[in-house]
Amino acid sequence: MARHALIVAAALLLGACSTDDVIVLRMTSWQSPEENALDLPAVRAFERAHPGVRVVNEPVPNQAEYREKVITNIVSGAPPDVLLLDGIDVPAFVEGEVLLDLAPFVGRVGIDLSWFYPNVLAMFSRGARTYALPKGFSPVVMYYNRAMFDRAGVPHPVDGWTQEEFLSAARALTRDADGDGRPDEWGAVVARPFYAWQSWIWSAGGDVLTPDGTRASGALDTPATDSALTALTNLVRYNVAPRPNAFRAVSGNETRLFYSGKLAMLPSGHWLIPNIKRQLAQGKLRLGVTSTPRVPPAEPATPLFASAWAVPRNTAHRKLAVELAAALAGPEAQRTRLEAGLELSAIPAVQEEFARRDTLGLEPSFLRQVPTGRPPWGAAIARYREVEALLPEIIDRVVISGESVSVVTADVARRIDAILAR
Amino acid sequence: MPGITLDRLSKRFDAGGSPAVAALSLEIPEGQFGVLVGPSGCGKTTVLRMVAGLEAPSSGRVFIGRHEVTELPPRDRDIAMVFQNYALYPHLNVSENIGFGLRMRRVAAADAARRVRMVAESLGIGQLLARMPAHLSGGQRQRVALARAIVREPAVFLFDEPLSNLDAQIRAQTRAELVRLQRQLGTTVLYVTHDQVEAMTMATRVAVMNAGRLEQVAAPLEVYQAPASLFVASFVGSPSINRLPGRVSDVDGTRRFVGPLAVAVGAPLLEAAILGVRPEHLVIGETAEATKATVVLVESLGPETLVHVRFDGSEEAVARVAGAYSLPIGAVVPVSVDPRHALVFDGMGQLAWPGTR
Amino acid sequence: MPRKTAASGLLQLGASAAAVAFALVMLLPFLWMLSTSLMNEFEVFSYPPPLVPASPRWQNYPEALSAMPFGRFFVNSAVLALFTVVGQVATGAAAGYAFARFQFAGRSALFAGYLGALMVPAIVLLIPRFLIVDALGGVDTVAGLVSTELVSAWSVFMMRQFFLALPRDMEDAARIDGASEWAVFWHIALPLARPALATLALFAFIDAWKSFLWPLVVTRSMEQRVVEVGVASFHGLYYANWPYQMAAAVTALVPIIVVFLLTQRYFTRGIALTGFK
Amino acid sequence: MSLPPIRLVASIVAAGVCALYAVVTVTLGQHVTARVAYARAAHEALSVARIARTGTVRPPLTVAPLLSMGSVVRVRTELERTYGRAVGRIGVVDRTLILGSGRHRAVVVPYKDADEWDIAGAVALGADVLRGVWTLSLIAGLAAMLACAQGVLAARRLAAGDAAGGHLSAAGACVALLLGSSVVIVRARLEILVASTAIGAASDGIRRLDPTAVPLPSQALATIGIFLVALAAVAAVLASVWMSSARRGWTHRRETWTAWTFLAPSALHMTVFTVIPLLFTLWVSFHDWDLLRDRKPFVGLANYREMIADPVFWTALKNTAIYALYVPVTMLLALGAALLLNRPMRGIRVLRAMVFIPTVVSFAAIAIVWQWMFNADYGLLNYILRSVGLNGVDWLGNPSTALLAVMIVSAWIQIGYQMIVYLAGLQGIPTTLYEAATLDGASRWQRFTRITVPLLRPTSVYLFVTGVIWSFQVFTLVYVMTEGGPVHSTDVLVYRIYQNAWEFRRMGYASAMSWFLFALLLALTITQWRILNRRVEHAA
Repeated sequence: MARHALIVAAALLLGACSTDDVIVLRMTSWQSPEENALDLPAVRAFERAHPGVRVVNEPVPNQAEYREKVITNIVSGAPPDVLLLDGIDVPAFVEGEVLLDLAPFVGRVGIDLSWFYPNVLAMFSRGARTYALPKGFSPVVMYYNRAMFDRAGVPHPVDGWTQEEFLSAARALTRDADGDGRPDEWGAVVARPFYAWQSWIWSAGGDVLTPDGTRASGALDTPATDSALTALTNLVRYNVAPRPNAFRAVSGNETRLFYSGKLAMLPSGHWLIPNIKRQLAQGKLRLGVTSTPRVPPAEPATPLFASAWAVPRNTAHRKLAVELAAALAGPEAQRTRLEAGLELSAIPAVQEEFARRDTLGLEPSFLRQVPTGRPPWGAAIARYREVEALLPEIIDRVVISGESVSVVTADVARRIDAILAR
Repeated sequence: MPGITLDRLSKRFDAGGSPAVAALSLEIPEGQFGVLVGPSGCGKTTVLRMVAGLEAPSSGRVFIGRHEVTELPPRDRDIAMVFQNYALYPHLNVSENIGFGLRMRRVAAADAARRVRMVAESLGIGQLLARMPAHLSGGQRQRVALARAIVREPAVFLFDEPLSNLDAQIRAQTRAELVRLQRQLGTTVLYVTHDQVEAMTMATRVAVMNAGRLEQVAAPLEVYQAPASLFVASFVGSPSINRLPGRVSDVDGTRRFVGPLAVAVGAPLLEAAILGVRPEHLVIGETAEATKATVVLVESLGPETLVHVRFDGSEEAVARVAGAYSLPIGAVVPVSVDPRHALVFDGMGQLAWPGTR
Repeated sequence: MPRKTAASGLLQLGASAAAVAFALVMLLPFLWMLSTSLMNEFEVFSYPPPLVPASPRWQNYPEALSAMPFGRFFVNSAVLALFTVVGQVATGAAAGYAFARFQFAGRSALFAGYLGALMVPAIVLLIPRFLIVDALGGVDTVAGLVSTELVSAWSVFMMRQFFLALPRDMEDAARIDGASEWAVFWHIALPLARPALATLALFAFIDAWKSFLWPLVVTRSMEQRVVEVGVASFHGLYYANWPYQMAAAVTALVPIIVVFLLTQRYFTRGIALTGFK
Repeated sequence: MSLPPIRLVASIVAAGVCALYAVVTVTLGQHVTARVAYARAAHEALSVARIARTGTVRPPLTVAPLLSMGSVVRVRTELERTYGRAVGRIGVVDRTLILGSGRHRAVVVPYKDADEWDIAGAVALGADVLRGVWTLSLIAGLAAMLACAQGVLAARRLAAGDAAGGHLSAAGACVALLLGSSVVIVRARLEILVASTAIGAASDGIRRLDPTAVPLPSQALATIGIFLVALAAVAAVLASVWMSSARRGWTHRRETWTAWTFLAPSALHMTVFTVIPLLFTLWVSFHDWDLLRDRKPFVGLANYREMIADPVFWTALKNTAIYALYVPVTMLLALGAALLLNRPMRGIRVLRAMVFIPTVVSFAAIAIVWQWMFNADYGLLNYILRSVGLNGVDWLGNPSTALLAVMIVSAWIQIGYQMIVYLAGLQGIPTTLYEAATLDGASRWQRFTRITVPLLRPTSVYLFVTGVIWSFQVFTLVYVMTEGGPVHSTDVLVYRIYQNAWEFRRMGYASAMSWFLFALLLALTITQWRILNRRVEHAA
């Protein structure tokens, strides 16, 4: 009896191998349909190269819901085979031992890690291990409206300009067009989300955390950071930036003001472009890109926000999954993705070639910002989301509640220390 | 046709509160028209609902015929009930309303339809079968409710104040009709009402309830003539019985009630007693034991006249006098009691003379 | 009486005017939505915002709806809604009736338990629920999608309150008429509760139609997605196509409005209840 | 008399319940046994892999040894031959893992090829049948059978009026059921222990063999099973107590029975999809769990302590309480709307639909639209304020008005919903009451206060209680509109919970806050309930 049972078992096992069952690979990402469509050629090519394999694409539009979905899947022990990983999630995923180290395998699927920007790849690597293959990234830069500058007779900013120059430009660009006593064209803006002002702090020689990433006091409450924050929040006090409000950034006023030519300068990433690509191409909007203004002797520095394709350690199809991740992060796929204008390619060769073809004049400027890029704290510290959630409070309390910068930063630093010490 | 027997039936709604019905025993023999009468809130509807099985008794037993049904659900008790507000199913038409019980009992559709039609015709609502209850008058609804009860040919009918929602004229007419119907079907009836007129006119057996207890069970006339208690005496009859406080003592060797009125009685000696006299037994006119009283009000009803008088001790009484009778207000008249109809109640309100049964 | 009629007529007119005004105020944000759905992608970024599009861009609708398999999404949502409505109406009515009508052992404790179920934020139940559905093999299936939605404590509570307000005499009459408890429920209580059932069905439908996170988490492939997820898809992390999103959102409203208009006659025309105490 | 049928039904039901319990127990026992076998196989496979890597053993690459019970086998060549598909198929087959049937079963654990690149083979292990844990399963089954018999006996005796005998048998049944349950629980614990040893070894560095490459048979299923069994035991205890209570009559028992049949579907569903998850959440609240790790270290009350010490938590609680104030206001508006729209009037259906639309618009669209309504310079609200001579307000830029703004949107959403409930409630009021009141000379206002308001009380109670509960759970709106800002002025409790659970991946802390919210709402609702009911009594 026992033998018979096992013969049946073996037959099941081996017989299954020879049937025409399709292997299903699941990939997931946070991508709008437009973005997701750009990955499809690479996916289709992969499917053609692997008959019998079907890739089920599970894009989730928003990053919040994406997180919920992926984590739920991981908890239940069945994560997707390939997933898109944000730089900010790397520490937690690595510490949670969720991801497969791709370094031993990439060579066999035709990927050379030296292709990638080292400072981008570094975010997804720990020592010799590489946990994900970058698909693209963006520095935070200062966009400016060329038309507004020209109209106000202000010279266009150049890379490496200072916060003083920035302030005087902002003063010159702010005006009350309809004469109601309130400005309706603004020179600058103070955004609450931290990603928009991290480079401002860095470029002034300040930071939110100490270099080892264990404390905020000693970084957030230093004179350099304080004066950078004072200069930032003073933009509202000097009436060259509109008062910030709490509406979520993605649909916030700043973007609308900037798109409508009512705001001359806006710190943001490459992701600003897709919404206005047509207007740029038609010349309805003339933009320039430059570095975040600095406070000498500090040099401009900007965070690089990147995402990458990763493979969970417990995928049932390790080889196929790595091959798919490689296909999605390969030069061909990155070239296609660039058309969306969402980000820079993580492969310098691809990005430089694209910049040469660029007709809007923006891409070379972006390329110039890359060497000033640093991994954001999120790529290094698992608790960074909690830290970042506290930081808009600084803007709120200084600008809206009128507290002094040093008091607020000291308080916030204390709370961040508590979080990091936990 | 079985009768109804209640054996020490009690109902207590709150664990700590006073019982709504207390150890009530009652028997309605087979084929009788039993009326449970009492003021509102006395527990009579609760009794009816316990008989119906809609309310579970806290203790005691209910028998229909020789079967104990205390634990049976309503549908197994072979009863029908007419509710005070008729409780017609608003979403079913008249025919479906009447036939609902048959449908629940899985009577064949054709048979059911025939019976519904027959009952409806006999109650004169045959032309209403397709109507919805909302489009019926009060009297028509009442008939539909009746038809719904009759059509099932139950062993027992239960009525919960079925006439109280009708206007006076239809009420009198329906009263007679119900009695006729009951005599014709021979079904045992338990009928609950607060209206003593209904009780007196319809019942073959009247049970008077007060505060959850049974005061008296008897034939209607007996209840009237020999009420077991002051409560029954007061509850039955209109105008109500005259109640005159006094005492029973021996005066000159004869046992007498002494109060506003004096009358010879056979009651035991009582320090506190109440003389109960029906208005028609209060005599206005000179007799041997007449007492003077002042006329305070005269109500002429045509065939009879009600004379309200006040005694010295400010007690009042009503006398019923046949025919038209004219007296000026304030006139002083002699008043006496027919000793054959004098009732004496003790301090607890129990009949002391001429003797309870 | 002509004076009284005139006064009451005036009152009626005033009430009607108030009703119209109120409805319009409530509708304002929606009108803005409608207007946005007809703008071109750049118009929505204008500051100050235009109230109406310079020229209505009707093709937003076909373009938005063909950007994703919306036909498929609508079918999925309809299936989810159908199961949800049937499940919640059936279980809600039965349980609500039991709580309103029966005196039974453990009633108050159980009711407290049902009420308690309302008090747990659904977001923390996501993982355990997903684990259970996964263990039962329900991930990425219709069964798994609808399983958690079949019963809702809200509907039980709502039906209980409705039944409490209904007179019991008809039910007693039916019991006397020989109906079993289930027959009383089915033939008498349910028909009388039709306004409540219609309301419950409407709410269950809306709940199902608007549900977002659970369908997103428990389904995998694009083919299993529901309308609400489709609508949200136009609002990516970086790229928001608001006219498309508004067009999809407006379209997604249509079935709900239809269901609303269909069920309205039930919850706005009560059954004429006879013989109330 | 019809007592015999009742007795029969009671017997059948009791037998059914107990038989079901027996089946569940035994099935669960088998399932658990299988998991233990898997864990053991994984463990053994580890040692094989260790040997294979050091090259000391070169097992034959044939199928034959696979067929010998209890031996460990590699089937590398066969799998290599059909490489790509085999890999996929193993994944699927191994999800079920238990091969064979009845007493005869084997467990297959996959392992990686020499480059850790892909699944290259499998280790098969025959399970020891009728030994070890199997005997426990047998005990559970026997206990269940015993419970079954005793339960039937108890039911019969009670039905026959022998309360004492019924008590005795019921107690026996309870003991048997509890015995069965505890056996299952003990077994489950044991099995989890063994499984975790195996997995622990794997993550210790022997990456070649990776039992986690294919997930274990669901641990969740075992958990559910345990809960179900525990629940069955509790239910059995309750049922026995109930059946043996001679205090109440059969009428009461029948009513209880009927009520439970009405409630069973929803109660069962609630148990599986709400109670069990809730208990899971309670368990998590005493642990530290970042979702990505398997480890969930026990931290005792630390999460609760942190919650109490966190000032932002109290701010969020305060905001939540203030936010809930919008409920009564909305109810008044909704009642007004319902009364206005409960009249025959041309186009009334469309008007109702117009009021109702906000309830059904998706949150994403709501957020975008209201952003403009609240815009300080061009928003409609400020336009209205200015047109009546007031100053405009920077609704979302000002901590003192931001919460009010969220409340306004909530009211806008909820009015349509509450109006519908009120409309349905109004239908329950018989027109005859109004007619009677009109005849009695009651004015319009009197009819409203004396008839409409009291008779709508159950509806209002429903709306108020659920409204407050709902308002304490608000989160999506805050999330899409303000993310809690500015300066935490719109930070509410469930947003804190959400953020901690999903953004910060602190499920333990989030669960602790959830349980706090749960307890708070429960207390609040009970208080409301008492007050509302007292008022009902006064009114009556």
